[in-house]
Amino acid sequence: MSAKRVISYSQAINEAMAEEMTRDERVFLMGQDVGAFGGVFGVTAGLHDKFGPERVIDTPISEMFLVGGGVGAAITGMRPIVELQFADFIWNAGDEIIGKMSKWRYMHGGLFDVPMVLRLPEGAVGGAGPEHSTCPEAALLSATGTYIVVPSTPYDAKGLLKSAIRDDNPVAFFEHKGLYTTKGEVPEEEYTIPLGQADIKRVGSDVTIIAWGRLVHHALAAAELAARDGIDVEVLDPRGLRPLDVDAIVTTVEKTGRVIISHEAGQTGGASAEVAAIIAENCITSLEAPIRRVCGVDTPVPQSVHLEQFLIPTAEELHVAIKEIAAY
Amino acid sequence: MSAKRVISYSQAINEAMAEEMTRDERVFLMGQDVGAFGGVFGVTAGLHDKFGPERVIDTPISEMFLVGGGVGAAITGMRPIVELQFADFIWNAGDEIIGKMSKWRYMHGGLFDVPMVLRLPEGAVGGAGPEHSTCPEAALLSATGTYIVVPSTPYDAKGLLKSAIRDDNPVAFFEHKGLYTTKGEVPEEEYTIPLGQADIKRVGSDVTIIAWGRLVHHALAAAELAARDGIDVEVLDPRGLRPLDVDAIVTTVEKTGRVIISHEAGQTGGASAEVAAIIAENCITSLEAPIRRVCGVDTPVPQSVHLEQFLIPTAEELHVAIKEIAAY
Amino acid sequence: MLTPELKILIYRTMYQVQQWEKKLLQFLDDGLVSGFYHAGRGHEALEVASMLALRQDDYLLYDHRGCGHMIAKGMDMVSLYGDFLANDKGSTKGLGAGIVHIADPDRGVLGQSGTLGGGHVLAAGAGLSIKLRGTDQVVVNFFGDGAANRGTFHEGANAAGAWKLPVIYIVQNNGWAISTPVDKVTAVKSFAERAAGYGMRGVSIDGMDPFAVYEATVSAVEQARRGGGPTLIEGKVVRFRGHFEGDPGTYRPEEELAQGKAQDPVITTRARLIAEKTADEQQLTALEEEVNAEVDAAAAEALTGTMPGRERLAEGAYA
Amino acid sequence: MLTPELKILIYRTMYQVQQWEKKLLQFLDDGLVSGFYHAGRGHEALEVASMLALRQDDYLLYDHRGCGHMIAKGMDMVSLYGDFLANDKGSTKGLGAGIVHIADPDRGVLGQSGTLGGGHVLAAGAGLSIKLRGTDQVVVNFFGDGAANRGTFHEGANAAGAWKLPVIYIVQNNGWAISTPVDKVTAVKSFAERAAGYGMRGVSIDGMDPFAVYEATVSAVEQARRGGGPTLIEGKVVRFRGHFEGDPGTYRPEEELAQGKAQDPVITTRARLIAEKTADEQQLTALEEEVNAEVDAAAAEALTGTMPGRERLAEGAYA
Ligand SMILES: Cc1ncc(C[n+]2csc(CCOP(=O)(O)OP(=O)(O)O)c2C)c(N)n1
Ligand SMILES: Cc1ncc(C[n+]2csc(CCOP(=O)(O)OP(=O)(O)O)c2C)c(N)n1
Ligand SMILES: [Mg+2]
Ligand SMILES: [Mg+2]
Repeated sequence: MSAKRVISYSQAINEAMAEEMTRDERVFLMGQDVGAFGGVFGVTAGLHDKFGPERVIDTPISEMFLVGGGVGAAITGMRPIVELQFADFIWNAGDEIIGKMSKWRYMHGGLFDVPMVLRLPEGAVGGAGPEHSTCPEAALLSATGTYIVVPSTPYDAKGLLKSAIRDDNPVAFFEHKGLYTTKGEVPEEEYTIPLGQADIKRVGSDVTIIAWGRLVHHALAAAELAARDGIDVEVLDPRGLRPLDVDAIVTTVEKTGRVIISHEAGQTGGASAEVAAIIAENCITSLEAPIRRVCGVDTPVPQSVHLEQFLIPTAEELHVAIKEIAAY
Repeated sequence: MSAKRVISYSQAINEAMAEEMTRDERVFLMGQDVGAFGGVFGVTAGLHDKFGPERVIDTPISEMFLVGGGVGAAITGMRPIVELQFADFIWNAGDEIIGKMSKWRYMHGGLFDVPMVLRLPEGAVGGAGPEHSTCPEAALLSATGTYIVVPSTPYDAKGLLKSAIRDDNPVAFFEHKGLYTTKGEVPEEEYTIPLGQADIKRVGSDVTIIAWGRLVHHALAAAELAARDGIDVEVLDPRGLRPLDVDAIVTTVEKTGRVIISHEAGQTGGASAEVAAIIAENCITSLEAPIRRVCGVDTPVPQSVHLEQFLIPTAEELHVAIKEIAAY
Repeated sequence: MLTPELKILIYRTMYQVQQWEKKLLQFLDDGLVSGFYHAGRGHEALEVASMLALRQDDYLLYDHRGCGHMIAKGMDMVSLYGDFLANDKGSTKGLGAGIVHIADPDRGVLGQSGTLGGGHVLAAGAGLSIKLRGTDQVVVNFFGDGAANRGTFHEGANAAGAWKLPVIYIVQNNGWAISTPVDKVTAVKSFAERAAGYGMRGVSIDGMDPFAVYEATVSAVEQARRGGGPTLIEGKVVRFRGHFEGDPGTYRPEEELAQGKAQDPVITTRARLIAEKTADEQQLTALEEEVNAEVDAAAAEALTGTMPGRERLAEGAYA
Repeated sequence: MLTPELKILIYRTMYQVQQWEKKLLQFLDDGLVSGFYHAGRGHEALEVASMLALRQDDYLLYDHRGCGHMIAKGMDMVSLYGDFLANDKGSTKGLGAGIVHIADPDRGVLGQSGTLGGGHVLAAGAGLSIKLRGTDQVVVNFFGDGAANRGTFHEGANAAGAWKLPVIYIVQNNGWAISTPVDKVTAVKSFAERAAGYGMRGVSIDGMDPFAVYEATVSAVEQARRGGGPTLIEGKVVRFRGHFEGDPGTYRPEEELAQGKAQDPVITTRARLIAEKTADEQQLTALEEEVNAEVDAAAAEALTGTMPGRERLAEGAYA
């Protein structure tokens, strides 16, 4: 990482696609308004100009075709990147994701690979309402066959997306809409980040917060608040849920003995439960306090921006939890 | 419960529907082949004769219409029971379930109720393959708005289904296909069972197994095996996941201090994780051993009956886990 | 029948819708409304005149584009503003803002599926409910040319056609789905051509002509009420503004847009009423002033609402 | 062109398919195959003759009904039996049994979506892939009258039509979806009527006549190869047996079934070859004996396979 170049999360994703499309002509992109318009969040800007309408394809509003068509293309020699305009729309292509994309390989005896990436802009931002604001990673976690990646920084987003595109398995790539303008260092030189490797975003010794996506940033802010109280917080970002870096989770829990798991999705049935279960199975004796989940409120995301803000765990809420758990 | 009448799980479900359709003329049933044919598993036999084709409706193979149409009917004064032929097909109507059925009330300010029941035959039985054999409860648990009921006995199935039909919220009612012929006592007299109340299927003091659906029976068999070793196993059946009887879970864990959670669905991201997380948050200090999950293998369900059997936790596997955890 | 009174009411309501939206855009500019709004400007004739062919107990499912149908269906303008302002004057009592899920059970306004095309199947279900309950209501489902390509349409339309349900599908074909022109992603020139595949009557009309819209809807409603089954009405309309407020719409050929705007349904209908001598200038001006005052009053009242507290977040998920 | 040799090959393959299935049903009776099988008896003409109009590198997506298309596409009978026997002779090496997910990448057999109609969108995607790769392959997607009502059809057909993808949709209209007659749940008499709504050519043919099937497929293939876009072929066929083995089919009027069986495509085609003097009795009998021997040999070999161990369960989920 020589050159200190700073770009946005959105640009990092764009670069990853551009580089991989240049490298491998089987890679193509399709989605609603991803073409000349550059995507509703601007993430695909310039790709249509660069690669033309055959490789950057504006599609109908047909999510089942988007995903199922991606599978059809993937098993016949292409490597599609499919953008759903909002991550919530996985439900509009549920069987295509769970029944086709995730299972085609296994159920046909391993005779086909399904090398495709589903790009899924997630999260509650700006009042997009109950059907355009969720972080539905846990639904995919409950069914096997698809990798799940959730980057929290521009650096991670680029390196992980490149790996996802090169991987021969289907990958659900969750991009947080609230992070698109977040800036961070991304080297000029090419690099990739292996899927399934957690990253310690902050080293600490007293309490661990395991968080992903946008909540990594809230966790880091909370850690700074806690530092003033003399509590040293470690922030572990699994950067994805499948493959899940169980070793990194166990290691940090063994180190701090106190753990908070935090995500934006509603707490009940969220993926934090899986992390909690893994800890309770593998390193419960290292715990010096109950596991704590600080997650989204269990309610649909309201349309109102005013109410929406109350849904997402804040740094302050995390700070309170840190203090409680440190004092346990 | 005076008369000692023994009927099957399937018949119990059938009776619940017949009684509720008699009681309330707004209740109707639709699904593929639920009419004169009586359903592919025979569960709706006789209802078409009794209530006619207007109230027991054979539908097209259109799962989005089945669920979304149910929502349309429910918000305009009817109380539909919708049968999906296989629980796996929730993915074919993902947005209708998660985005419409579960959220319509909330997102329209509570102005509508969505009183409908989705009957979902689940489980791996007889080689129905990857897309006709899963227990996908966890996917619904990850999104709010719909109750989740999973009966394990004829008695529970009847009483819970009657409550589900009367409830003004949408209810996903998972019926295990492997239990349809299971017999059990069901009184002649009318009764209902409140949603969200766990049931202790076996009282014990050494180890708790929390299990639901078909796995309750494997847990009970395992408990008998363990009894020979002098280990006294309690079997707690939550009978559903939302509302979840957290008190009952905490009570049994505080009593035994050793807990196994067991379901047929694949372990990773399964609903056992949520139960584990609740324990780790609420009564971790009562634990005398790590939490243990004994669940389905994380793989699609193979078509072969020969391989399918290896997927589902057996009483023997549970027995081993009981011994290990008791000895911890 | 298109009586002079009705024609004037149609114009009045279209004008009202336009003014209502104008004020809303001002709220947006003033930062009082957050989130997304998809202006209905250009769609007034189709949204309004179709609704005036309905009864109060008929049902409406709408999409993200405009609020003309809800206003024409009789909803209170205050509650609509309240929803955008996200305060307790709104129909959902502070839950809304942006692409709001406005609803009014008493006026048959059943709400919106934020995932486009979700209404296709709900409409068929509402139609089934009408049939089972034995009333002669109808249900109207609005959607765009983009949403027409969702699979839910196939499933809803097939059930409605097979069972002769009282459903009216109205596709607002404005030629664009955000930046995507209809002919790039759709295999057929007119969506009305798809109706036959569902045993449905299909008509394609000029959605900028409110009287044509009214007649087409009346005929669809009559057919539906007497058990004759569903109709698909394609109204060709023009989206005057960006997809949502904030979209510069640079992808649209200027000429196309200019041509479209020249057909402004509010202006042309006004001129027509005068030309046909259904009303005179003075009468219309008076009516417009009346409407302006109503809109202002509604806006003012809506602004007196209170934003809900945090507790609102958890209300209403369950019955 | 339907040369005499080709006609004989079509008959030979239909006969092979029928004999192959007969033996499979015996395996089922003998308890060697568990799970569900949905017999293709009655569908032979449609499944076989269409496939013989394809090249080896063309693609096939099939559904649960029968295995005629896979055999005609050139798959080894041993591997098909092996899949049903769930042993290592099968194409999926012991994963199958019942409604198996047979596949053969080298012969373009892409597999099956167990959720009906899942293939509609995969086919469009394979068509897109062909277009992007610039080959002149085609993809054929088989489905039933029941699966035709899934929303995936709308989305796949629209994309295929809009982009002129080389897709051939073949609906095997046997009039029943399990116990449900097509006219009770479908708004249209012939599915071919739906094609126009997707800018697609639609033809309805007698699916019991293999030569008509062949001609219709050839014409669809030619159109697809030269970039002319998709075709929908409806073949009217008869399901001779229950929905799956074990279904007594009591819901079907006996007369209807008897009428259907009278059109047995294997028998009528044989008679036609003789009547047309394309082949004589002796020649056909010899050919049939040859096929019988092949089928017996394949069955015998498949039975020598080994059931996989528990470890097979976890293999193949990830690359
Ligand atoms: C299922 C689904 N896919 C995509 C979107 C995102 N989206 C919102 S509006 C829109 C375009 C709609 O076009 P059209 O249906 O023609 O309506 P118009 O905006 O032109 O009135 C899109 C793609 C969505 N809300 N739901
Ligand atoms: C999405 C989905 N819904 C329902 C089913 C259950 N199912 C399997 S076969 C069948 C009937 C199929 O009828 P059709 O498509 O006409 O084919 P046929 O059996 O007549 O060949 C049904 C309902 C399924 N597999 N997938
Ligand atoms: Mg449009
Ligand atoms: Mg059929």
